[in-house]
Amino acid sequence: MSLKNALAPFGIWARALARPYTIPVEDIMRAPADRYRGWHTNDAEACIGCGSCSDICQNAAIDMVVNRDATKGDTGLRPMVDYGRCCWCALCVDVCPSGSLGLSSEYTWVDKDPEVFRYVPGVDKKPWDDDTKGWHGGEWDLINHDRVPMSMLPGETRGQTWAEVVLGYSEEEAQREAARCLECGICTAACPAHMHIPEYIGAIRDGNYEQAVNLIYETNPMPEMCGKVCTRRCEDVCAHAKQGEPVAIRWLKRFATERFDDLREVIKADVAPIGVGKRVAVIGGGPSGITVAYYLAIRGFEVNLYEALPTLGGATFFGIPKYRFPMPSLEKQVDMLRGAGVKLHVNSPVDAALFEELRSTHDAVFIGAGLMRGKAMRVEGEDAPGVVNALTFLLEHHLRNNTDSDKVSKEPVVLPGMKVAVVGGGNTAIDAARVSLRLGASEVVISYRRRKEDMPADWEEIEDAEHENIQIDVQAIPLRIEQTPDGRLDLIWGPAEMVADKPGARPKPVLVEGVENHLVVDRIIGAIGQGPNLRWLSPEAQGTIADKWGWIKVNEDGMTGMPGVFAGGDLVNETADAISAIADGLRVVQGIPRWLGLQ
Amino acid sequence: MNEFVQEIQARFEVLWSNPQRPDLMQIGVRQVNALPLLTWLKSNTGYFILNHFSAVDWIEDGEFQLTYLLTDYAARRSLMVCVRIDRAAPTAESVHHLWPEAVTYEQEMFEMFGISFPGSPRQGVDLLLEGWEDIPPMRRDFDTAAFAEEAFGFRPGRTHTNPRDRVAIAFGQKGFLHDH
Amino acid sequence: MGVEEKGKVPLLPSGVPVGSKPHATDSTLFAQGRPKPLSLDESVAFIKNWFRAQSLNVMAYGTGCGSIELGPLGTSRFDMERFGITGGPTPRQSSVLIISGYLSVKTLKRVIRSYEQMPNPRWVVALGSCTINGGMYWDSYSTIKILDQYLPVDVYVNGCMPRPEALIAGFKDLMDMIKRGEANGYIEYQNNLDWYRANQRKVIKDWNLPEYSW
Amino acid sequence: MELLLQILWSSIGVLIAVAYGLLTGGIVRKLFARIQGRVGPPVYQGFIDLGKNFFVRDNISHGPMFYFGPALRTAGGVGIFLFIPAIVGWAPGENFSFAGDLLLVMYFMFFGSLGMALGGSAGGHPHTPIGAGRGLSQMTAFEVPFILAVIALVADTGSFSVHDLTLAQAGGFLEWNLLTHPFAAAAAFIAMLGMNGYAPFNVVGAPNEIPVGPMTEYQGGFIATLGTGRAIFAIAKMILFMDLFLGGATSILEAFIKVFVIYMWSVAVAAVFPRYRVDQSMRFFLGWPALIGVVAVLLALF
Repeated sequence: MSLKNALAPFGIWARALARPYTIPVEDIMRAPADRYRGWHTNDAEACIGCGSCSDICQNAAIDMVVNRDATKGDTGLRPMVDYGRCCWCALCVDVCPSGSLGLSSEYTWVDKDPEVFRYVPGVDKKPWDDDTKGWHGGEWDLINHDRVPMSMLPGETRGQTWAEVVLGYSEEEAQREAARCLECGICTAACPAHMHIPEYIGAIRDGNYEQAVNLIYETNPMPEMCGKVCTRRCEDVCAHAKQGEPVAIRWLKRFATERFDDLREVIKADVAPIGVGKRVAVIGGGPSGITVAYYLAIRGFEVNLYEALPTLGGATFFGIPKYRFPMPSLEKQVDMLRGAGVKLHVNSPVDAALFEELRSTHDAVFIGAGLMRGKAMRVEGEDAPGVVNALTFLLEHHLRNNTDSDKVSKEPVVLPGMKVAVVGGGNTAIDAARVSLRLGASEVVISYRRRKEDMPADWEEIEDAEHENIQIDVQAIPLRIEQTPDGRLDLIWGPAEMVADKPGARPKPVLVEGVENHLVVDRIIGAIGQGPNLRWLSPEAQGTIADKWGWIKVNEDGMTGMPGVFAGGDLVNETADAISAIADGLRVVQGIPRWLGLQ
Repeated sequence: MNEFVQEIQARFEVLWSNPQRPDLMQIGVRQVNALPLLTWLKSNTGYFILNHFSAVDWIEDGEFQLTYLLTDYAARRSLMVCVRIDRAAPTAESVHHLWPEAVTYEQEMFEMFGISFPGSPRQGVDLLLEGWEDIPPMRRDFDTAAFAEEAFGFRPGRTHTNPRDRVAIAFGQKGFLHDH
Repeated sequence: MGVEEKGKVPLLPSGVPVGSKPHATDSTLFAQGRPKPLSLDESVAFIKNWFRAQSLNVMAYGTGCGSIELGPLGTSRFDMERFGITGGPTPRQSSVLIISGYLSVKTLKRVIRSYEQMPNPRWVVALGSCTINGGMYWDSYSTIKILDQYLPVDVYVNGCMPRPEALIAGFKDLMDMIKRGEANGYIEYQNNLDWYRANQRKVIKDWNLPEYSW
Repeated sequence: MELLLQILWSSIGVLIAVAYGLLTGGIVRKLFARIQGRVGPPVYQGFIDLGKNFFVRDNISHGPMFYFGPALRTAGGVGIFLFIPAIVGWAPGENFSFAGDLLLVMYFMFFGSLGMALGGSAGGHPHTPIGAGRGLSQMTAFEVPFILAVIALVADTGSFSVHDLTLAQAGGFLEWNLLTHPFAAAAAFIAMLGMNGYAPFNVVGAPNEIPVGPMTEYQGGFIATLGTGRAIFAIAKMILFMDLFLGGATSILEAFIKVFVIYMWSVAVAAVFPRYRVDQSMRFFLGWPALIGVVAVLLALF
């Protein structure tokens, strides 16, 4: 040991005069790193209460607690975090489909009471609620926002064929898509029939298709129809829809039902035969009528179903083009009715006398006659030859092509080479346009009063129409129709500008005066809505069950003002879609036994 | 590694072999052959280090698997010797005379799986679980969460509502194919 | 489950229930317009508590992962010694026991023994989620879930694990509580010893601790 | 009457020594902290710790012997202080110095450690005998150079009285034994490092390996008593060194300064060197320091 070695360490005494490294007391609560994961924050208004955070938590730290009323698109639950469990892994943030959950950068919480470390972020006010630092996700997500793409016929070729446009999922695709489901059940609130959506998607994911269709049949006797053409409000509220694409609930239902050629072997009903000896007459073979007939038949009721057209299906038969909903699919569902023992009377329009007879011979009568009257466009020259209503057009077309009915005109309304204009923006307008195209129309134009984003038709339908080279003229208000000297029709329209008259309401189209545009076509199809038509009933009966416009009012059991007469479907609800009609039917399925005192 | 397995096969019956990595081979042997094989490996080959010794519960087969991980540090290769033993009466021969460090593994396995190694010095002496009365906790038929709740309890005052149930109740979800 | 409610309300030596503040924060005092002077007992208690709070000896016993956060407290950056907090090398000379996270049943046995060897007044600081409701180890067969069933906890510092800064905040709170005479877990422990013992014996199956180890 | 007055003065001296010891301890902690880049505790932290230990409610005893440790330790410190002159030539500071006091003081130095060994062992803690054994071993080792240094001084001066030894250096700082007996001073000051129990000779109370050695079972009031004893012991030792080598003090201020400076020697070393094991420290004290002591004795004798 040299002297230098012994003395050198004393040099460290110089440190005694240097500034200490210690953080001063006043700065001790340092701000952490920007992405430090501290206490939870939640935007309680954006949160939808899907419970994904609770499901993924490995420590079972998150409870869903009742915070507000459940609405469509919000379960009314909000996550409550137990900090006696949390380990700040932020899986809950990364999996949050609404992106509302986050972690602030606050990290200090000291208390003598162990019960306080539990709160509902965003609801129980905390000092760190507005902290923008911390971890708020967004850089990556644990959930898959993109749905498995659906394969379709290419747009340029399908205009020449009646083949189904949508090709359907393969098994692998369906399971992959089903695996995206978060199983929160928010969709069931938006579905009018409140179907068991997460359950059957789970069954599809597990490859248990038989269970899946059984779950579907719990509340829907026309799942293949719904799987193809449902308005699918469920997908609008899907938790995935907040930040990405919703789960393809419709395509999954279609996939499950298409797995089986004959569902009669698969569906296992297990209900008490409470209706043995009771007779129910169903007027109208649309979705609501089929629903009532099927579920009452499996309960032992003797059901007579009267349909004016040669085939069942109602609006789903004559309103929906077969490239969307082919006849075999419809036949499959009708077979289920036959299997359940429903007596089908097709080509049997009901008139006032038969109605009275049905009332006297049956314990209950259900009216699901639908909206059979197309609304007029109310423009000058509407009664010119070549101007047809979309409903008439589609009905005539479907009867001609899919039945042996003789109630058809000599030649189709739209002939090859014609130029067709469709007035309207709903699904019916799109259907009429696409059918016209397939009938050989050289050019099809859709003319709509508002903007494209205001169109009530499905955005998928609009896209499909555009892919098929259908022209869409928007903000076009029809003024009058004139006949040109060469026998064609001139649709004169004026441009509209959108005026928002009150906040929140959708803007109204207002005609720009003085400008007139001409659209010269061979056929004009008006598709601006449908209305009820109860003229087949006696005036007294009409007055008892319906208001002066023909809409039927029913009570919570689906019963009209006339005892024993129930109603449902488009005549009753204004949404005018198949799933609402099915929901009406389900209401009556409960209402009739209750009215008959069978429960 | 395959030649080495052939060499073992020449002496002992190798039930199966499974190369996991270029430097890691897994072989399965019968229980009667286990101790002779390990003794031979320890004394006659480079695999004289017992790196790890553990058990796997194959509850479906009614067996435990004992896994001896031996390493040849000179050759930088490892050999996993797997032995299946009966789950109903789990007993295996102790290797503490070959590797003193095996005592702790054997003590732990007795405690966590209930596998007994007769002759192992600290057999039955508590290592981690003092006064354990239930079935050994690493067995797969032991329900940890249920045990934790029963034995320790969780802080009361928490309620959870399943979102699906809440929606179903709020909107009156029903089924019409079955009577519920 | 099945732990019965604590029986009587623990009392301070002066007969005041635990949790009630013994000095001038009572609103009735201010109703008279000025704070009431402290009585002799209260003054002595205040002085005692001030000394106790300004000199804390932390028992050197890391029970879980959180003890890794205790280390930095002694380093130059955080320097807990400037607050009068030092390490207590033996339970006899320690006044603060830090339960740093999960506590296995085996460790609990040692912790109880150590805690009971600490002279009164003594305080328990619980770190992390595990001490509150099991935390990450909520479904573990070998760790306790609710610490206050077995030991009286004076201060919880939440986090998994809490940063050293949070721990300092916890110490500050503990010191304030001691000065106010509110950190009375040790009195609660003595007054409810039977309750604590029953809980401890429930999880420690091979109970071989002395009945009286302080 | 004069005796009673002396007792009064000495009692006040003891109190001042305790206070000064605690303050010095606080300063030392602060210095150590600053060297480590920390702020460190306030300098009055020693008083707070003492008060806090007195206010611990429970004092667990392990029988009558258990009281001996703190009692003997404190008695040793007080004893040293009382029997050497703190301030030479000023009656209140002369204490009870008498002709053979150096021998008594040397005995008192052993006294504390012995008491700790006895009392601590009564606690029954297994760490106690380990710590006590280490402490006594190290003590026997550092006593060798220290005693050799003292023998050298005594041989040169011809008196066992600290008072006389101090007076012999009275003619200014050039007369100090530090300069006149450099070998003895060197041996003694190296021995002091072990005596003070700072690094590198702090394995006795090593808090990391064997919690605080002999004091493992002591708590509360015992620790407070021990702390008092340690404070006065440290000061008393420094006064002894001051008297032996730095010519004593003639005023309180001088005493304070000299004591502090001597204390700093130990601190200066402690702050920068790591710890010796007990066998290493024994080997160290019985090596060069002992040899220097022998040289000092030889120089004094011939």
